[in-house]
Amino acid sequence: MAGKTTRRATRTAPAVSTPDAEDLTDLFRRMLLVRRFEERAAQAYTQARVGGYCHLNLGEEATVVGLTSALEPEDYLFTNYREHGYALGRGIPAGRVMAELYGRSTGVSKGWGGSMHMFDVQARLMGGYGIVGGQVPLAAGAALAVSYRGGREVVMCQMGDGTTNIGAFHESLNIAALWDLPVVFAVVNNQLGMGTSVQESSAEPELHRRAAAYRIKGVRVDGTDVLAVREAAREAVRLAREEQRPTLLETVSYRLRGHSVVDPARYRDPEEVERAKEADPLPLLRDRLLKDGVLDEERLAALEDEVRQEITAAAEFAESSPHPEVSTLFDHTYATPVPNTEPRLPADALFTV
Amino acid sequence: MAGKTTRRATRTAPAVSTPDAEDLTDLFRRMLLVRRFEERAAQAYTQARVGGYCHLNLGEEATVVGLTSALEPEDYLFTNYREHGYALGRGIPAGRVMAELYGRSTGVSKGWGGSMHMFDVQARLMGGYGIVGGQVPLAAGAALAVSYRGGREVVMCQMGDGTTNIGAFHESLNIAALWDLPVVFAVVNNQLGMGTSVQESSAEPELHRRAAAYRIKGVRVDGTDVLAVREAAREAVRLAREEQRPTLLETVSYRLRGHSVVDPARYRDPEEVERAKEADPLPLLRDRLLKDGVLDEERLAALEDEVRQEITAAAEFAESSPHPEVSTLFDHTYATPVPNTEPRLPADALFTV
Amino acid sequence: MSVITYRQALRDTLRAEMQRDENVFLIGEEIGHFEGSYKITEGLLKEFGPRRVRDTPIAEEGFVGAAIGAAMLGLRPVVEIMTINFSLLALDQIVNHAAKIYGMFGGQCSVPMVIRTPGGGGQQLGATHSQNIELFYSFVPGLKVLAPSTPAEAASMLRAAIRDDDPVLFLENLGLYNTKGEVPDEPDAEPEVAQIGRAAVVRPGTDITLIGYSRMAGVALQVADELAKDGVSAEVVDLRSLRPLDRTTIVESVRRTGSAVVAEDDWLTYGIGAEIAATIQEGAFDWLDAPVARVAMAEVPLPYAKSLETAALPCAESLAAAARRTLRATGRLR
Amino acid sequence: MSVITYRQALRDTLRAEMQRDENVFLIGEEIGHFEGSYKITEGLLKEFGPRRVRDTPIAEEGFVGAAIGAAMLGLRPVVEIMTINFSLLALDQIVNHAAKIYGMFGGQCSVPMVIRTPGGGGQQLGATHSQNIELFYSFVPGLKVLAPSTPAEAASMLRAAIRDDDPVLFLENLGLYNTKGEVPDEPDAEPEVAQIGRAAVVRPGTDITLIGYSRMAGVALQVADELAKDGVSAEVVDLRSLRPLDRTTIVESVRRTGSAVVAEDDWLTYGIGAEIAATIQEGAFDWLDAPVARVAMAEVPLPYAKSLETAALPCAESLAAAARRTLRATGRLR
Ligand SMILES: Cc1ncc(C[n+]2csc(CCOP(=O)(O)OP(=O)(O)O)c2C)c(N)n1
Ligand SMILES: Cc1ncc(C[n+]2csc(CCOP(=O)(O)OP(=O)(O)O)c2C)c(N)n1
Ligand SMILES: [Mg+2]
Ligand SMILES: [Mg+2]
Repeated sequence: MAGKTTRRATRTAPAVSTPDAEDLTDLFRRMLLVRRFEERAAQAYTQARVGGYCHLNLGEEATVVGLTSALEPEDYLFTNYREHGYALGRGIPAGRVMAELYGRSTGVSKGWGGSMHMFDVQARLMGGYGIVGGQVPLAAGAALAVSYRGGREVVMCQMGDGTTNIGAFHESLNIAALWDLPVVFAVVNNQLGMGTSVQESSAEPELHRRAAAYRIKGVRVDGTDVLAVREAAREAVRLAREEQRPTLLETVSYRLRGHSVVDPARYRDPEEVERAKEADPLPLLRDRLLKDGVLDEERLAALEDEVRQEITAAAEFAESSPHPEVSTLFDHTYATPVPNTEPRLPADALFTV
Repeated sequence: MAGKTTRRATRTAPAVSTPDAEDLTDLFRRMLLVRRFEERAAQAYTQARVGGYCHLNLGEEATVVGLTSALEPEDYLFTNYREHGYALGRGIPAGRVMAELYGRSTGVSKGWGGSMHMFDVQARLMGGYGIVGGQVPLAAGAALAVSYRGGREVVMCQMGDGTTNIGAFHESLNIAALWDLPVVFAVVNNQLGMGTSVQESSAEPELHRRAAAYRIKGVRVDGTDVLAVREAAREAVRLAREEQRPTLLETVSYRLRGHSVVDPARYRDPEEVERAKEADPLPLLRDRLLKDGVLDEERLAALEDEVRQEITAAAEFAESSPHPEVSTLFDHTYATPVPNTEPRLPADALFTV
Repeated sequence: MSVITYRQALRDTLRAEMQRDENVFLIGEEIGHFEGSYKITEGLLKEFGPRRVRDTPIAEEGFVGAAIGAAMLGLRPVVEIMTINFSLLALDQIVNHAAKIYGMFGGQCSVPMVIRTPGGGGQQLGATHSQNIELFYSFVPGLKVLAPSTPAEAASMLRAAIRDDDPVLFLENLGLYNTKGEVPDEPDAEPEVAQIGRAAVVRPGTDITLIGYSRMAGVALQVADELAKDGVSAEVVDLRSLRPLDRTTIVESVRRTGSAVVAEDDWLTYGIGAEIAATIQEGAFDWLDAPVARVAMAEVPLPYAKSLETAALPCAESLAAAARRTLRATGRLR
Repeated sequence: MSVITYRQALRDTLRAEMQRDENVFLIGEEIGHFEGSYKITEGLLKEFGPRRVRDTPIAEEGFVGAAIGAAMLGLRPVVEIMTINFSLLALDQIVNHAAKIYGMFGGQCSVPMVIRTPGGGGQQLGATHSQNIELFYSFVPGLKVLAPSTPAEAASMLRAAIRDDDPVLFLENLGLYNTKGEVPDEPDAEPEVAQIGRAAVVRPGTDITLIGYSRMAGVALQVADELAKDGVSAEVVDLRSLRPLDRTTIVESVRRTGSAVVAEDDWLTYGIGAEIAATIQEGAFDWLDAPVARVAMAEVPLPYAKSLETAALPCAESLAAAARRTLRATGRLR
């Protein structure tokens, strides 16, 4: 894959076409898949099939689908721990995503990662990361590798609004802008960290304006409108691919539930919860498609049915998949085997006499 | 010192007066003191009286004097490791500053800190810090303490241009702006990190513009003009003291020598070195004061003489001061004594049988 | 005496210290409106207001550094870092600043602050959220590191930490928050002095010394009970203070019992137990009837899957197995 | 064989590896125009250009993280962190990301990178610039940690590190850069395999084992020479690889000699030597004639003043004193 050119040829962008019915239906279906997946994940968590922390994309479906649909298969995606939808958006079968939540060896990360750490080398999903901001320098570095090789791939780095206050954000955006790296920084502004609002945590709450500190383009878009998100993301991807310029793309939406499955979100004021419900991207798009005649009730019911079946099958696949064998515990500590890394379980003696 | 009010009464700023001859002479004398001190420090380093890393303020005298003269005695100052001039600017006797370089127990930090770590509790010089950016969160925190107590003090935080690219800068400015803290962030843009230029390290090389990311005021001023620096700093101090708003104040000047005493700075292009010489704040101010009749050659010679004597005395004081006793090695590990912190030298056994 | 949880003991102590001293304030992520990721600070924002209970942006380096700066001016911040894993982002501020300021400036300025943070694995939180890295703090002169294992210790040691003039890393444990125990209703008049730099023999015994701290001190007690059924009298030492380390108490115990097993939640190689074993072999060399053994986490990035996680973590069974092996080596068990 | 400095050995190896493999590139602060704070990379920007020798902003977390990201896509970055002290700012990226990515994602993606960084005190650099914190890396599964003590080791181990598919922390030492030694002109055909995870007996002996790494391995050799004058035959073990740790070589040596002293540049309590002592007491229990002793830095934030700094640092005299004390305890010296 190594190459010597540091600049790549420019290719003109495909003209942005007005979305046709098939396209719209597909977007809706994909959002629905995320919605039903997350609902099922929450249920599985309650039934103790899923452990650890579990963060859902509920309310962010338009953003998830809009962002991922702007990427080409060869592009790379880094995300935070709230990434089930992104895994689905990259085309990974729901069963493998669910199996990861169940901690099974058929999961995307073979059960080693769980909800927060999904990775798929084929889908170029380069990992969900649980340390806030941890993925941001990594994404810049992946873009550096693309640039080093003169490749045409783009790296997208998803993160939350709260993440824009951590040092790694600043360091990485500066580096990406300075080195002309093909990366899109997508800030999913769901208006909350865990319980802390953007206003309480960011001195410049219009997060896209922080682009000014790096002389890059900053854009804000309605994160509940899948078409708007896709269009803005496509332009950012184009800028990265063709002009090697990073963009700070902010999508604004609402979190429909607590920070994670176990958070009852008692700290939220009822008005805000009301606003969030009104901005739920799924009914918004559904009503629009019904009104515009893109969908009718029948087709909608069929879609619901399809998606439900897909999710049910995913959960069954997860449930029936094997737990990783204890004998594999030491399989993934090092990629290059060297002496003296002998496996040792807690009860084992240091020396076998 | 604790107090319960979180806001303080506003006091009107003293009217900015046009500087009179005495004022101008005093500023010049203080700049000269920094210049001669640094020259002597370099000499002492060459003679191996000073160890470690040693960074000088040569070329930055107008900035150093302009910034420190905008502070009241009760204000706090945090700096980086290039802080000899700031120690002098806070009114600490040159002898104690020099003694610190010599590592003597009469030094500002009792010989424990050296060139990079000058601290004086009376002068409210809150430390020079050797980790790039390390002082920035500390300064925000000191301002938080002032705000917590409803005090009227201001905290000034000096740093270099290269420091604006590190995470701590971002986190701290956001926090200071968000919490309305009385702090002035003074970026001494000498256009170089060690050998890396601002253009090569900051995607937005007009560093004051980074204020936009925090909705605070950003100002750029000529760092070779002591009056301009003082005025801009006074306004920033006023804003902090009276309106509890931080400012990002950028001063632009040149570094006359290498990054530290031992750096021959071979990487610098000769044109730039020429420009730096032309922007040397000392001859600039001297010529101006001579031209304006504030000084004449005689008074100038007298000033030179005075300052030279002060520096000579400082070096003699340092030279004749005692080295810290080895018996004091364990005196400053903990402020509150607790059991089992017994002192142990490298050759000592863990247990004395 | 009241029987309360470890969580409650922490919360009660925070509240009492805030009432006692106006300079004490809380700072950290989500400790106010959200009432703490693990609800330690529940109710405190309502009681003390946002000046005393300060929510921060996600900026560990920034807010820990700010707490240090505030402490330099004489306030007494109690910082919460949500879990010890995230403390890596603040490590420079803790190691290069909090721990150095007193010494580096010749003793002119102390840094009276506490950093509370939980460690602990076993909740399927995955590799980056299940680490036990108290070692990183315990190693650093200038810091004090406390690791209480019971509600009573949590209360008395947190009080001591807040009143101490040095930076204290106060290690809590996710697995302990819901555990219960007796806590005195009124703290002793001057208990602080005894709380830092001292280990405790929490169960006397004659045949072997089991040594633990935080969660593993409780596990050691459990194993001691179990061994008693086999007629073995195990002594249990709770380290309590990882820095300073009370070598005397450890070594005196082993001089009495002739053998020791260290139980720790962190990784074995270079872990906390290494120093304990090194100390014992030096201080009780002539008394040891068998080498000091260690029980610790398997040396892997901890996997999410329950099957793997369970296998990797130390527990009562693994400690009991190691203790039995040592007892057989000393001849106190067949 | 040529006699070259440790610095030159590093530079030659970097150059050779960059010539060999287009994927190898250098990244760090001031490594290009400034030619490196300690001039390891002198001339390399001129030779390879800015694509292969990349100067970075002052942003340890950012550029180390970027190197990790680049390595995930198959490049082989060699990062320079100017001194190990500054690595604290990148610790989250190294510990939570570089070390975890391979395991946490089920072995799908390796992180083939090297982080070169010098430790070392003794240059009056003060408390924050004189630390030896290799412990922080040596403790972490998923990382490999190498600490060469001679130019030959520097060359062969750096080569191995670059060719290895895991993240390697490569510890250099300010005090070693100017030291000279023989280095083979042509590296062996396949030397890498031998370079990671193996300690070496660098001087055979029968009366005592002196154990060191990096600078202290050289000091141990010096002390062994000195002890020879008293008729003592000291064996010297150079640890070379701190993770994985070669317990077998260490323990076998002590089984031969019956005693050991560990020499380390870091702090004693919880330092690298603790694990070595713990390992020896477990693996050579029945062979030990005296407890394992340790010689390390005094546990203080290292002061600037020469008088204090000198007193605080371990050196040949302190190691010799400890060795003599141990030899007297074993009866091999009066
Ligand atoms: C460095 C770090 N600090 C704190 C946390 C705990 N934490 C997990 S998620 C979260 C909030 C993140 O908010 P945001 O970036 O807006 O993302 P969202 O969860 O809203 O998608 C926090 C504080 C963490 N995981 N990492
Ligand atoms: C975190 C950290 N990284 C690197 C260094 C090494 N270093 C010391 S000074 C310096 C350049 C700083 O440049 P700038 O902020 O512009 O300050 P100046 O020296 O020009 O005053 C560097 C990289 C350090 N001390 N700390
Ligand atoms: Mg959010
Ligand atoms: Mg500069």
